[in-house]
Amino acid sequence: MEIFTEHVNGIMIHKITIGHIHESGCTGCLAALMDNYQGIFTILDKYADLVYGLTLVDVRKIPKMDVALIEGSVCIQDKLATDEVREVRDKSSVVIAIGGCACSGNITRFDRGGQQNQPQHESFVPVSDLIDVDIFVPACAPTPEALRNVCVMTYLLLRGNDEQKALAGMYLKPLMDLARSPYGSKASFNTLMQEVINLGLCMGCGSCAAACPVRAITMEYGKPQGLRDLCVNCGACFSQCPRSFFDHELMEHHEQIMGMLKAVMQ
Amino acid sequence: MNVLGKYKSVVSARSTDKEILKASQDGGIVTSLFAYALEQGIIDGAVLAGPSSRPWQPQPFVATTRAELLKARGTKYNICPQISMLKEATRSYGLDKVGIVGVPCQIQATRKAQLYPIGMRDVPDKIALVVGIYCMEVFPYKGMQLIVEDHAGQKLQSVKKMEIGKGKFTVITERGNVTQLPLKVTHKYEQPGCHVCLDYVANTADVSTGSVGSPDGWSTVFVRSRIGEDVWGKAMAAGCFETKPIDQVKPGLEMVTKLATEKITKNQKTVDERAHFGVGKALRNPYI
Amino acid sequence: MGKVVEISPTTRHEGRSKLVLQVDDEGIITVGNWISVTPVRGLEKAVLGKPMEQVPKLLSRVCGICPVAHALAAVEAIETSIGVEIPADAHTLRVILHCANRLNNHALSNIFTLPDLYIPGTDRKINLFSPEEPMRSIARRIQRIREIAQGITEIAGGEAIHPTNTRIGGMYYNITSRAKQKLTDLAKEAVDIVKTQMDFMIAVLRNFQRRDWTEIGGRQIPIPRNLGYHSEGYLATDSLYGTSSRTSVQSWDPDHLREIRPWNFYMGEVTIDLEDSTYPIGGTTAAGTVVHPKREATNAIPLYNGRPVEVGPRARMALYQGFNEKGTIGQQVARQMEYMTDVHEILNRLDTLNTSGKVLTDPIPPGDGKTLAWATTEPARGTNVHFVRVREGKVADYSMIVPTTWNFPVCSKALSGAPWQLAEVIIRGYDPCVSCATHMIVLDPDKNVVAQNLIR
Amino acid sequence: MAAPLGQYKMVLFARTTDKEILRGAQNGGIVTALLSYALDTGIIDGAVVAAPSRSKPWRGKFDPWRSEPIVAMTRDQLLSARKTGYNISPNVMMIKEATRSYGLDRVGIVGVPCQIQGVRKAQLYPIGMRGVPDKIALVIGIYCMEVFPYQSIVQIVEDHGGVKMESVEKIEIGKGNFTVVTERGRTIQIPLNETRDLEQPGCHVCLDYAATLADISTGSAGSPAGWSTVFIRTKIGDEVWKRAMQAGLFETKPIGQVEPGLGAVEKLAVEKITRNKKTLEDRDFIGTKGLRNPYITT
Repeated sequence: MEIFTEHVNGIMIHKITIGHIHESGCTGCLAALMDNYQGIFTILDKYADLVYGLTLVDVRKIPKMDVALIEGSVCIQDKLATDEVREVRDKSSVVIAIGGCACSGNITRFDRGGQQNQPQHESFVPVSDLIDVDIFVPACAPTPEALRNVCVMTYLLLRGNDEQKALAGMYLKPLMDLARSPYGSKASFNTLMQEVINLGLCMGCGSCAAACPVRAITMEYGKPQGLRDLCVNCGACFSQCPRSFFDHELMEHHEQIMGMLKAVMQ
Repeated sequence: MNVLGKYKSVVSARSTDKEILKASQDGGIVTSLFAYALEQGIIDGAVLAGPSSRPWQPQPFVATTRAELLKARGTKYNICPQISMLKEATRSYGLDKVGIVGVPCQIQATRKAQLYPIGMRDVPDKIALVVGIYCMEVFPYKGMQLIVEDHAGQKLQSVKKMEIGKGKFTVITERGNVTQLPLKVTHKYEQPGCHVCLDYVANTADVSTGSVGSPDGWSTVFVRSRIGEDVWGKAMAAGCFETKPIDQVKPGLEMVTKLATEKITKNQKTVDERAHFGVGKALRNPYI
Repeated sequence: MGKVVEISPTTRHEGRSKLVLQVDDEGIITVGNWISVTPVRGLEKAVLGKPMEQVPKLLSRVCGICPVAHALAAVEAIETSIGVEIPADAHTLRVILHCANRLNNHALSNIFTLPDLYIPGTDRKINLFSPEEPMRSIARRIQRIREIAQGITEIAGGEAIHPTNTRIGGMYYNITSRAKQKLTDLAKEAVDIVKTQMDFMIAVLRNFQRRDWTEIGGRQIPIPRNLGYHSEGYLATDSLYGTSSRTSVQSWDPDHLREIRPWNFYMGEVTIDLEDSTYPIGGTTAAGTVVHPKREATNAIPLYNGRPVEVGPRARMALYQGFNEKGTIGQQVARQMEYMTDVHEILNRLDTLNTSGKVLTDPIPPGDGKTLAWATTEPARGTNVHFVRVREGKVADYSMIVPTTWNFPVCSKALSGAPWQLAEVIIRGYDPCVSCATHMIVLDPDKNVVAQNLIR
Repeated sequence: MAAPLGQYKMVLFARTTDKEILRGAQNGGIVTALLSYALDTGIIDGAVVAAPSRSKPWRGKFDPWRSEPIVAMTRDQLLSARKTGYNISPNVMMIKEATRSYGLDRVGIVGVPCQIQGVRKAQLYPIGMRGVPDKIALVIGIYCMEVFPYQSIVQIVEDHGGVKMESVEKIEIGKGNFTVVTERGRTIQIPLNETRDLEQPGCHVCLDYAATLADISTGSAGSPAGWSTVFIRTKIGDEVWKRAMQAGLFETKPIGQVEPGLGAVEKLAVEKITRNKKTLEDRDFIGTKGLRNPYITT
């Protein structure tokens, strides 16, 4: 079974339904998805119908959908928000938390209420604290490529043939494990320390320093130094680190997978 | 377990560029390949390990001219966080076709940045040439300083070249004296992160090169990916390298396989031991 | 007596808001309440006590489509409070970054509003996601403009969404000459595409203006001549970039700023008694629901000289270029005209940029906590004001008045006189960003007036 | 449900005989009188109390209704802390500092039930409270139904009440109303269901109304205007109360005689605990997974 084929024939064009749900985020994640530019048209032409997304379409009630992209953390003092999150879990088969807020709380971890006009809005939790989330796409803002890869692989997981399902499962497994791990929803530079450096896994490659969206990480004598007073808890450093998760067999076929992803987007 | 990874061809090679060969670690493969690629516009810059304010401490930098490339020659054997400059190369440096050289873990990081670009927006498609170098282990700067200044009794500032090979850690100074240490002495200073590494010859690079398996002054070069094959082919056509078939040189591919097997077996054992490091508790294993 | 209808949530803009409208018997809005229902992340409270270097990075994340506006306003306000000057090349990079983000936002606003408009000479609305022509080529052109704008933001700002290159005292990296070449090429390509898009948009807007009805939920709704007219004033602090409390010529006076809470502006408790299930898509709120706008609202109400003021492209063009068209169409036309300003400003600034110049000042004082400084930037949606007091490197006080916060009360006034089905078309004229607008607390207004309820 | 009013040796109505204290007191002046007596007699050498904020200006001025903990070591300081503003004053914050730069050895503290829980935890689990457990000499609790963030108080008084903060004389919560009395004599009553959502969310999981862990706890509930219902709970509380009584510090009335009596206190306690227990249960179904419940139920 050659699952790492580059050519794309045999993908049945049988669209899935996809929705974007905006909780307490800043729409940066939706902007990142839209920053696939022409790729968005390929996805919407061939693979997915956008059935919900207040920012893009006029649908006002959440319909049933195959894949729900949730952006933003959830204010547990806002009944509308908590009800909506439960409704999304109920109505979608795959729930993907996109961006730092939905995955690990991001800047809303610092919120503590006391502000007009609702001083009691003080507690914001990542989505996976309230419902089971299937896949995480961390980082603030998530990258268009990461969102595209996850969307394509999720499509293959749902509609691909056996080989494609196997490949999609392999690719998505670490992001699914992250969604269920004890540290996934609490990711910050701390996680990089506690789950990589303190466990003797860091080899000073610098991936974290490059991935950090607030330049909180510098490399000192070959090891990351994270300014906790700059970190926004987005989880990019931990997830980008090759020693957070790494699948040798998958990565050895990087050329074929990159090729396949490019072909899918033509 | 194919310890050498997938490759399209392997050959013993040496650069034909005298200037590069003057101060290269072995066959001058990396510097020549990048010099050629830069000239031909295959890449418009490369992330390399260049000099820093401290002697023999490398610092990643973005080289966009031949002169800058030459500054990065010679292995430093201590940690150089290459990937920390990978994104910046596409940002304030404005590059669109980025070359990068790295040890196997850094090549793995590069491929992860392409496949899981969690924090690497607009980097995946801008990586144009990935050159890997063999690596048995890497020392933190202070560890390497200790080896050279205490065990080898040399001043870091006066060291001209360092080599690890044939079971020896060799230090050569500017004024020509040579000190050799048994590798056994240096093991405890190795970076712990290296002890879980299961890749000796940069299996996922486009082209990977190292001294092992080839005679002195030559390098054993694996051509692995389509890009690697394409760039290596053009460079060969342009006469950048002279090559010998790998089976006609001593000690040949068996030595590479031997060392690779040795490293991967040793480290796999470490990975397995970590599974029961505590009492009924494991240290987290990043590999799926 | 009229009825009350509620459109919740409103669509095709950033964030979550809703409309509670009192309408007369013909369905014409008499009193419109447009309120934000986005939970209050309370970032102005969250930054209190935090090191000043972190604050711009946190506040950039108030909004994901206009992050540069907040990052720059925060950085400039803090620099004004601690009294530090930044090198000229750093300022040049900031202006380039600012214009690129505006360019992206103007293109985004086209994506939000085009589905309301018609292809000139036809009765077909413009669905940007449909693959047929001419929709697809319009959509490709908009995405190409965004690609260029985000590309420039990425190079000059370090990241397309949430800039990483800005810092207190200037920037982290100056760009290389090659990067400058790349930016120049991108901007040059943008000049023509942007001109085409501007002309196209203005043609479509004028066509909509000449129409006498628009189809909503299967019915033809008459378009009033004075769609979105209001008689409030305008506010703009600069025609392009922004100002601060240390700018020599002051273009506005914060002392005339009054802030009241929604309690004194919006309706009290009302029961919805007009329901329309045909309103696209999914209908309006069920009759019988009891809503309480002034308690549910999460935005607050800034008043300038005691009146709401409109901010945004039209306000800038009116105050600095004598633009005098009123109403929603006038607003949208002014927005399209600003396309040209952004692109040409980028090109001019690139010429003056010295890529080997210093971009960071040194040293950076910690601030004595005495000066309550403010800085404004003028992003796509209007005047964005940040107030700050920094003491010993920590933020002691922080407040923001975000463009859409200014526009919430004005737009509520502008709703009157239009059929309720067009209320969303009017609010889209302001290209609202509601997650931003949910950020405004009263900083130093001991002159706060407990206004009588302005409307009843 | 465990006894809603907790363990106590004695409960009675009381009022201080100290006229100066009584004048500005919230109810019977019990707290201020007890602390100032204890200060004079050396039972304590200082007390953590909630006073009008001096360090946190709001809108450029120090709003007396915004409270902040201070370590009071003189009678005047105690007098400045008489009125309650119903907004959060993090008293336990100062309990360690009292034993450090303030140099106290016998620390008194007054607090709402959650703060008293904090003090007792500091004594039993002094994870970060070195030297504090043995220096706590007198713990006085006050009854509490809920507390508001400061901005909520501003919003209730100025919007719902239509009154400027500067002109408020007294704030009182009781009998279903949030009552604001202005200096020029106007009284405004705002029904509590109108202010419900502006309460501090943390209060909605609190299962203690009458400060059951305090040495002595007091509050207006159940007692006539100008009096307080006082529970004497611990050995220390008993000793201090007896000495104060011998010194003629308080007038008292037995609990049975005066309306509305202990029943009113119990009713409020049961109402609060029941409502908050329900919130705790609801928190298990906010999503499909529950939110963490801090209370250990053996």
